[in-house]
Amino acid sequence: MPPARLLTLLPLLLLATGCGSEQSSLHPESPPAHGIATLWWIMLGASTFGLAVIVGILVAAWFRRGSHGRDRPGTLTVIVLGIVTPILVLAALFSYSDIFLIRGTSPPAADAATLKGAVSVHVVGHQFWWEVRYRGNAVTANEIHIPVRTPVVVYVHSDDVIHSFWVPELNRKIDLEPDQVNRVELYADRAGRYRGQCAEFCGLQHAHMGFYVYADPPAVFRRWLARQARPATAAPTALFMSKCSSCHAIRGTAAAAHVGPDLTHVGSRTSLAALTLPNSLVRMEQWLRSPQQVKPGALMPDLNLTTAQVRALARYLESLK
Amino acid sequence: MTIRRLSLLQWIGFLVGGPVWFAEFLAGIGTSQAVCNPASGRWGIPHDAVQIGLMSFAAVCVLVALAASAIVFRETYDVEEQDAPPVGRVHFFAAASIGGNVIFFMIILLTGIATIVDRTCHQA
Amino acid sequence: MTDVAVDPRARERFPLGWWGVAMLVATESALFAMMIGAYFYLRFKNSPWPPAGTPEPKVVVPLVLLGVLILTAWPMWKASHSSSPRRWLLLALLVQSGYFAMEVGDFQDDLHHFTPQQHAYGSLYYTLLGADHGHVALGLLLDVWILWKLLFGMTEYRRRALRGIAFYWYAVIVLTIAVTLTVTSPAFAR
Amino acid sequence: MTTTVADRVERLERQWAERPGVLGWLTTTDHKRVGLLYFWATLVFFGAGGVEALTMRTQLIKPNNSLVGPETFNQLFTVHGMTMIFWFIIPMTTGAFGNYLTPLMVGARDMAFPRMNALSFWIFLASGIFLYIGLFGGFGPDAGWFDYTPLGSRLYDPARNADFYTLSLAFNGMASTLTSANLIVTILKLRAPGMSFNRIPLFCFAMLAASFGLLFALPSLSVDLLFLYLDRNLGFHFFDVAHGGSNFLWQHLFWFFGHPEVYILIVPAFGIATEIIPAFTRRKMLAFPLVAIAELLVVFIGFGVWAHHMFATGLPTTTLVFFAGATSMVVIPSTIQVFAWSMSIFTGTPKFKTPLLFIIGFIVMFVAGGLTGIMFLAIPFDQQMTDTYFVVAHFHYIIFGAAVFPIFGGMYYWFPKVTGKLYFERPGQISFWIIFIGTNLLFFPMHIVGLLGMPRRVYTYPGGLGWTSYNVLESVGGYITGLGILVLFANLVVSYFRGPPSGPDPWHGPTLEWTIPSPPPEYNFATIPTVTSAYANWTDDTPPSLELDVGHKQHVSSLVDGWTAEIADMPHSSPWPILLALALALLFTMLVIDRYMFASIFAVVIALTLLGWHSKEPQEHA
Repeated sequence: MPPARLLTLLPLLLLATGCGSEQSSLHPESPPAHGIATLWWIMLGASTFGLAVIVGILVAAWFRRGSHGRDRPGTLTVIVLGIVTPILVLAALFSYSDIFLIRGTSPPAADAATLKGAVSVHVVGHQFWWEVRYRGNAVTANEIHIPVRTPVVVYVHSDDVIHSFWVPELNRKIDLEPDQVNRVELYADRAGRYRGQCAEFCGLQHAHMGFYVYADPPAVFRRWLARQARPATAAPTALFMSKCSSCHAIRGTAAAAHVGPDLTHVGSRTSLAALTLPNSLVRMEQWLRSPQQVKPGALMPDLNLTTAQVRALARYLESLK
Repeated sequence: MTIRRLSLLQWIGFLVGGPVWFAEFLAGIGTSQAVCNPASGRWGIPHDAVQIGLMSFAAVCVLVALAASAIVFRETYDVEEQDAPPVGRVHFFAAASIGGNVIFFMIILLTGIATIVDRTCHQA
Repeated sequence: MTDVAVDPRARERFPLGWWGVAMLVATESALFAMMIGAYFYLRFKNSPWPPAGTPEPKVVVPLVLLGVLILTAWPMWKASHSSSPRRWLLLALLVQSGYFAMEVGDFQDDLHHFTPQQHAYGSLYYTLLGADHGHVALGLLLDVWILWKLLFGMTEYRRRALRGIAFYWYAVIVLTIAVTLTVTSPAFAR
Repeated sequence: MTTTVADRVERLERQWAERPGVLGWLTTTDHKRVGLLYFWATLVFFGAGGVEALTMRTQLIKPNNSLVGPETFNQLFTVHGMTMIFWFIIPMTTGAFGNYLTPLMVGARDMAFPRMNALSFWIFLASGIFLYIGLFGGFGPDAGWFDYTPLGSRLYDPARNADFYTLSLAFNGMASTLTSANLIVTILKLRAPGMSFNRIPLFCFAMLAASFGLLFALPSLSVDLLFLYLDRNLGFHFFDVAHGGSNFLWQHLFWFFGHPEVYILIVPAFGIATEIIPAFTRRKMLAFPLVAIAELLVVFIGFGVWAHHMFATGLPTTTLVFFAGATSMVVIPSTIQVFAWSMSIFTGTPKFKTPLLFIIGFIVMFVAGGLTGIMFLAIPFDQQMTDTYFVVAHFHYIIFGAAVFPIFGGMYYWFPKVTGKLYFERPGQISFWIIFIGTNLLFFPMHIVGLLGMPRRVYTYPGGLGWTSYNVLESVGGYITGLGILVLFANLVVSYFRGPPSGPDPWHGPTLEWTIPSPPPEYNFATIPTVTSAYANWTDDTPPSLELDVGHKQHVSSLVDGWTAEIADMPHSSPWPILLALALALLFTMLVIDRYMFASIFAVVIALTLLGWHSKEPQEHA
């Protein structure tokens, strides 16, 4: 096993140790995500205090419920606590978050000059999976590899309905619109695997439209990218051509359709059907046997394959590393 | 001051602030959308200049309304909330309008400054 | 029967029916404001506007017709304030129906050149004009109805209805001004 | 001529008597009867929405659950949202509470347009039946209550689901528009003599605010629905990017309605709170003018925040800050009221009866939900948390905590007025505590799963992301809440049959409705009172009042200061409203199965119905 292969296993080892295995906005792993999390903790503190004040007033009212004393004055309290204080607090919050913090979370300017040399990824949303395209001709699905500690601009766009691209531990979410191409910056402090998921309701299988972002050491990333750019290692079987090629592409062969995910290196991926199943020979067979049972409403139809066909196809696809 | 004049001032204080804010609000959004959309972007509308104009005009109007309601409030300071109209009603609207105009002024200020300071048409 | 003196300090004396029409007018104005907003929002995104292959909107005829419609505000006002409203109402009705006939003719003529199914421009153009013509048609029906009622003499109820209908027509005129200026705007600013 | 009180009342009884039996209910125009019809109908829809909610909670109780498939689940959460907003809260607050109480509080004998009032109820009922026929026919709306295009367009929603969405909402919108127009004119023009603007009860200010909100927000939704209907069924291109349309257009138009809508949902609740608090603390509301303006401002500024639902769509910052700024300041009217309420309780002499308990629960829930709402003015935080369960938690704290708690409190508070019976206090307090604990257990963990990254509107979720235990808690909380609501209604039902008589004024309430017998007679007020305060029942002076005892007379006041402007004749019960609603229902049915020929026929039928409606003039009724 070449060392490169070992290095690609690094993320999985990290996964084993538990970090980066979640989708939590409270485990920020990038400057923008840190900024947002910090803001959250500040706002939580202030809110707790505010709630405590109100509850305090009400509890006090309960304790002094016996004492009579109609129409005691209180208007001044209403004006000070109800108008002056909140105006000051809210103006401060607005200025901090929407004038300063937002500069870190919004993407770099669109003009190419600022992007010269920067790594960029194009993500196209489909019901219910993610198409991932790199410069050159590397195309994959449902997993994005980025070099660690390097700003990466992700261009997102939708081919069908509105989706939303969201990796909480790395940055805020951004919608995939049919109307326009949006941008978001990905930056990972630490190498590892980060889970993302579609956040805008997009139809029957909105629940199973996840993806992984792998932050690899730059060298590993470059090797991965180079291998993904290569054409397929094995020519498609006749079975594949008859059953699958009307929707799926295998680069370097006659199968060139782009309805479903590009399968050129499907064997090298860690999940099937946008994180519905982990990728393995058994799972691949299960998926091919009855996609509509595994992921009801997915656009991949049941192909009614015989057990032999399933086994053959699965073995072929898994061989595409 | 005569009750007639007080009443007039009170209506100015009550009716000017809101519509002016909302007009400025829609005009501001319209401007930024016109500047940032592909077709209308070519019309060459100067974003920040327009926004500054809108903000300052609206701010002045709301301050006038605020002053009007403040004056009426002071003139009718000893009137009770539930007193008979017209003076009771005048006092009521004046007190209410002060609160409203302060809020409108703050919105105009915050949004105006932010939209001018931000990088024009930069995707959020 | 207890007769109640109307309080002299009550300066505002619009009947309830008038207020009902006012509510209708308010909500309908919001409706048209939204459509006009949608028109300019899509215009911001599309150029050329109207799209290539779609003829420029007519200008002269609609504006002249608009002027005619505005003039009908006068007979409507007279009808709602005179003791013998029928003559004025009939005059207004004739002019308004003329306007309506011309506009409908125009509408169908446009449909020969481009359809709402070709481009969002067409969708908006026809929806805006259709909605406006619909309101004119409703006004005509109201005219006919009150005219028919008035054949059986004048009552307090009918006098109020007349005021309401007149008010509705003023609103329709204002909405028509807004709509006409919107759909003819491409001719003024490209 | 002089008449004794006795035979004047006797004459009023005769003149205002409704038809007996079912026919009386079908043709009624009495605002109290219409209000009760609204009340019962909305409760049915509340039950339906609740069942949908509990089904979803049961599906989500464990990872990869398969109780219901995605198809059902999507219809469930869509119809749950539509039902609770359009067929429960809006009709319950404006339709039931507004209809029943507003005329009583301003000293009127009916709504300004009684027949229109009945019409709005029958339209509302028909639209609800229409929606649920769709759901049970397997065509329930399934693209979320804001039905984003292109997911809702013909290409991605080829069946009739989205058509049931557009048509049922447009149909329902008519009812809300009619009710709000009616409420506005009633409050502006039908006030008792002497009730100048500074003497209008705060509940009516809230109704005024909600009604104006509906009047100007609903058209935006109607336009949106019209556009979508034309796109889907006649091949128009409003939302078709390929032909110059835009999906942002749908979102802008929807949220221009959708956000004011949220404030429209809670403002009537504010109004209920401002009635219950004085009654149970024996003190007038603090800062009366500020609270009144705050109720109006919440809705007005609410028209300037709509795109804070679109912060993650990639619009330019220079546009978004306008909405963020308005979102920050729309909080102020709410903080004013929160402190006015709590300080009024603090500085008064509170009696912690069930209605006040619900109001206190409401204040706590509203502050909690409001504080998480404030967080969304921070655009980056919004972009992180929008479309997650954090948002679900936020708006359920607002909609259940802030809008529904006062509705429950109001049910207890006005129960004696409507039925003439007292409810049982102890079970009432128990029902409050069960519901309060249940809702917090149901909604609080949603904040946490949201922060842990769980998106909303997923029909299932994988284990191992730390979401499972919280979802279990939420489901349990859901069942507890359901139980509490059952206790509440059981209490009210038993009280209705077994409760001790309440007399006209058990709480010594502040407003006019407590000056008349319970339940109120058809004509509400034997003599029209002259008011000198917003707390008319607390002012012991007995000013001269107005005797209108011949025909259906109604005092009409001048707009601002409430002087007598005229005495109007009110129409009596009429069969036309229900017939017109029926014709409309048939029209919409034809539209949903696109039979345009029949649709136009029913349009003619509607015109004829309207002719019949106006064939008789009010004077002739008397």
